[in-house]
Amino acid sequence: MNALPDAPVDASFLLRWLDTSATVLDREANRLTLLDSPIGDADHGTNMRRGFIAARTAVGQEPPDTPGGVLTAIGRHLISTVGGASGPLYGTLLRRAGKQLGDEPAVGAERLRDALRAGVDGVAQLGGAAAGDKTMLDALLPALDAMDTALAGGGSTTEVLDAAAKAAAEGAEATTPLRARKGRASYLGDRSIGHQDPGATSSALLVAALADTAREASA
Amino acid sequence: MNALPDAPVDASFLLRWLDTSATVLDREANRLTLLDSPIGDADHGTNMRRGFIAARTAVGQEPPDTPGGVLTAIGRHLISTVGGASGPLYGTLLRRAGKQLGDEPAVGAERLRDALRAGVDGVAQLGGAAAGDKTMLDALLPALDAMDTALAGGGSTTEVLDAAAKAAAEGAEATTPLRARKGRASYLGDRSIGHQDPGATSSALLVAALADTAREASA
Amino acid sequence: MLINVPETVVADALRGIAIAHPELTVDVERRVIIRRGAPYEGKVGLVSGGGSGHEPLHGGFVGRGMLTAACPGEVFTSPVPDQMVRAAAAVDSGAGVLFIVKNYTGDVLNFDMAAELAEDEGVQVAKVLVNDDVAVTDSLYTAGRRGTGATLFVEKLAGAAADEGAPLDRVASIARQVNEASRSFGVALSACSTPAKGGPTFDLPDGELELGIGIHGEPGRERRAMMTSGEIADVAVDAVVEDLRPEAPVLLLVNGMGATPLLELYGFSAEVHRALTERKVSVARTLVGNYVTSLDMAGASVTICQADEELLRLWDAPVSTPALRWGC
Amino acid sequence: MLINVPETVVADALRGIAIAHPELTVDVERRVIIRRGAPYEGKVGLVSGGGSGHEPLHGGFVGRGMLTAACPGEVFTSPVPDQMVRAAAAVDSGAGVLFIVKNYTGDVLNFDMAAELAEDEGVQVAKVLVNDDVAVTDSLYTAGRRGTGATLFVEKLAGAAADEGAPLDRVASIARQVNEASRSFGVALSACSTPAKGGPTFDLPDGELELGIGIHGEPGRERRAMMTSGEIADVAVDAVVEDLRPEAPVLLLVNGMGATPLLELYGFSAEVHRALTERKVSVARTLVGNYVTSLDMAGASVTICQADEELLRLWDAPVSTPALRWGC
Ligand SMILES: Nc1ncnc2c1ncn2[C@@H]1O[C@H](COP(=O)(O)OP(=O)(O)O)[C@@H](O)[C@H]1O
Ligand SMILES: Nc1ncnc2c1ncn2[C@@H]1O[C@H](COP(=O)(O)OP(=O)(O)O)[C@@H](O)[C@H]1O
Ligand SMILES: [Mg+2]
Ligand SMILES: [Mg+2]
Ligand SMILES: [Mg+2]
Ligand SMILES: [Mg+2]
Repeated sequence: MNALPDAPVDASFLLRWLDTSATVLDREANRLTLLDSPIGDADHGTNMRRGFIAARTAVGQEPPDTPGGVLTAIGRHLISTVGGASGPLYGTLLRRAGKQLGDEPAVGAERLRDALRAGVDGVAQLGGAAAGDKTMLDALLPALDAMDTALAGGGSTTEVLDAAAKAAAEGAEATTPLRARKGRASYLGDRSIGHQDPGATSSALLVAALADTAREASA
Repeated sequence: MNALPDAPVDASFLLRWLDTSATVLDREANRLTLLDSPIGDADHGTNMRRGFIAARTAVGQEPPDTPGGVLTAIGRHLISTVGGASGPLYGTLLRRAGKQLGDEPAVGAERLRDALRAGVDGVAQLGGAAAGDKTMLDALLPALDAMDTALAGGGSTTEVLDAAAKAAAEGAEATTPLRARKGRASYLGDRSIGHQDPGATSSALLVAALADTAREASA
Repeated sequence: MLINVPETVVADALRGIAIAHPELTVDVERRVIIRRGAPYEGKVGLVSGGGSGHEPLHGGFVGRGMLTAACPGEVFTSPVPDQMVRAAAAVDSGAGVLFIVKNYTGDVLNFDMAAELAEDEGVQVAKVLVNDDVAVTDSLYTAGRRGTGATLFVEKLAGAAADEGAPLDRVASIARQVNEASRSFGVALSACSTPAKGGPTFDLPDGELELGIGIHGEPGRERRAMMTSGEIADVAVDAVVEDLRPEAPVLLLVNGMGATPLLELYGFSAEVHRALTERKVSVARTLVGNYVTSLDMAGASVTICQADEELLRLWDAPVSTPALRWGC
Repeated sequence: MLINVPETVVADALRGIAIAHPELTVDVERRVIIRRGAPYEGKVGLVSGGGSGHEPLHGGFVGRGMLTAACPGEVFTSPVPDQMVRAAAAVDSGAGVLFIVKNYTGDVLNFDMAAELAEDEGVQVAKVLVNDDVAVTDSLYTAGRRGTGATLFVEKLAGAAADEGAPLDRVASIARQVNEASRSFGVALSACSTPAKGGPTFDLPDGELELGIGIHGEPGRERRAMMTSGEIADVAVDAVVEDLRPEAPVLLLVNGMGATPLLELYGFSAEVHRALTERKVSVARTLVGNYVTSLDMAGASVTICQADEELLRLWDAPVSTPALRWGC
């Protein structure tokens, strides 16, 4: 456990997260599209890049002043620009999370976890997928569980999000041996086995961006 | 100069030539099509095979009893079955040659040469090509010249046709460095240089089949 | 690829469609293609859409007797709800709007969101899900059967009903009937190349083919050594006939995936016809062409739709769109 | 390839065309596609043909307001005279027959022979040679310019004149006027594969293209590194405009070679339109699609035809064929 002060999750924090996410997705777009190629339709990277770059521009122009407002705005823009399965799913995740935060000006790791949990529940509800179906949930659910554990252990925001990032990355990797049961990859049946899920991979990148934002804030 | 007796060129001779030609073209069809690929439209082999196999069947059913009749009939069937540039050209060659022979029951090498000369003139007239234009004429014209020389030297039919076959083969090979000025290959301009002309190659095969027929007849 | 940059492929195409088809209103910015003159008084509006790369589906089917509007997404990416909301508002005459949605997670989610938003704006919306692809078997463990070739049948037949002035519930029930009476099966002889990826979406060596493909460049359920046109027709016809077991004459669509020459497609359609006849299925109408494509994929799909008298009448009804036109 | 064996490709396709198009009479044995009901009393018959592999050209253009008959040869091989003689006899009402011949040695020779034979049988025959391809430059040292995209313009406009009852010399002179007013330029992004060869007719590495191609899978005059759609449009438009120097609005055909997705082709057509406008050429009508193809070749061609009032009227006149239909 390090001794750095805990960075508050406020509007500025999430705007920096958006900026980092857009940059990371821009850089990783080709890899995500390549992952979406053998078991999908080769567009996940371009979808995510398009959406996050558009959201960064739009949200940056009139930035909301609460963390809930920022997440809701990003979610709305993702829905309007991503398309595909991931657009409504990520859009719903962030909108639900944002709504859950209400208009509080700043929150700690616990409230953030609760909001993300609500968002991820929204994804499960909308898409009908469960853990092990080889979707983004297989990165997101482990991330939430890791946050629970880290919070129970009294970790700082940075530590909690680091744990989440690690679990999300592991969860994404662990999709490789799975047989897809939702989304396009499911059409392939057993042939979906042996490929990492692109949506789980982008989820891991987004959670990692959260951890990076926290680390930089507390540095 | 060998001492074999001179085989007369009669209907049976030319029917055997047709049979040999159809067999050779069937075997060499792929090579001719491959030659027609870089500088043409990849069909010369299938065109020639289709035409000569059809002609063999059709002419074989009601074989004419004069060499002129056989050539005219083959020519007519080629026109009706080959298509492309080579159909009318080869068809005209054989029809003109056949007409030139009239209804003589059998001829020698000199009359055969005259008939072929008339046929090749027909090709030049119909297609408007000249020596050096990278067409079948570049095999046919040297073959005629070689017949002239061999006849002047008093050669037998076999010897005359062997000389023709040799000259046609050399003529076909000599088309490689030429720039095409007629037919499809001409569209390529300088890019036609470096490829052997498919029509000259099939002409060389047909002349070689004449020589083979003569050699077998006199064996 | 004959493109400028991947990012502008859809917008560039929309500019081209606008020039070539003055009978359509093309909103390049908002990505909606609308039949000129819409809304049509008293008539139900038909809105469809989906990822781009399947042309002429859907934009090429906008016009009299078929769609009133189409919403093209990015290549192989469902459109966003804003497009369908805009299209619904533009074509609703008060008689309501039918959303024709191919069954893909992305399309379903985005059209669902759009329907909610459009209804909030006072448009009555009905939805039909097209899921005709028999290659997707265990639908319990998948996202369910995909919408492929039958989309053309649904758009044509529901469009004819709407053109006749049928009310929304009737147009929707015809659309559902057509979907339920339709089955498809597709085969790829090559993968397709998306602008984003810049190369083939999967590796398919020469001399092999994929059976049971969708229309998004995804590989099929099974890879086999190359078969003849007749053998492929037998496999495809078996798949659709065993699943549908038609008891009436069928509408037949022999559809090219994009790069299959018409010469080959017509030859294949003769084999499909033979295979159907051998299985005692009679064919009432035959349509052959590249209609529901997958960019430059080589291959074909077979769709049949069991047709009663009314569906046959609706099939023969006038249609006037860029890609399908007869009777007027 | 989606075929049975190379030898039956054309016959298989003709069987498929017969099934899909009951409005055509297809003689599979003799390889002639005839508009049902021909000969049409008092009307000039239009007969075209050429190698197969360019579908829908020519069979897809048989019908009201366009061709009366088409003669498909083997793949990329001119038809034989017997086919055109048969077609001429079938469509001649006594008003005579126009042969529309693309300028290739094989087509010219076979149609010439057919014309002689048909005339022997009492049919009055006129011929028009289509040679619109500006990529063939020094025509003194070649077989002359090739017939490509302008064939569609000639068949449509002469067909409309024949449909109106114009006499043979008039139909022929319109056909010649259209050819003289037309120019084309084509580009390949991939070679095509013929059934006979079983593979690509030439090697074109990814990232390179061929400029100035014909429609028989032959390579072009020049190979270049890949260019954008806009750059290709500039090259093609320069080539046709500099050669024609049109002084009136043009008909524009943006034609796909077979495997170019419509999505890309529409985007390319927007660039062609831009390039023409920049060069002060105004476009009266635009047609975009895969019409004069080269099997599964990826690429496109641009054809313009300078149109006076009469040609515009003939262009807009009703046409009803499998591949081109409007106004009826
Ligand atoms: N029903 C679902 N629930 C949760 N996630 C899903 C579902 N369907 C798909 N996904 C996720 O979406 C990703 C694909 O997104 P993307 O490629 O952008 O959309 P599309 O599949 O429409 O092309 C998958 O890798 C998967 O993680
Ligand atoms: N004008 C011509 N005169 C003589 N021979 C010609 C002429 N044009 C083409 N040829 C010959 O025809 C051959 C091509 O025949 P083929 O491939 O069967 O016909 P096509 O060119 O119509 O496909 C060429 O290789 C050439 O030898
Ligand atoms: Mg995808
Ligand atoms: Mg050839
Ligand atoms: Mg997608
Ligand atoms: Mg040829």
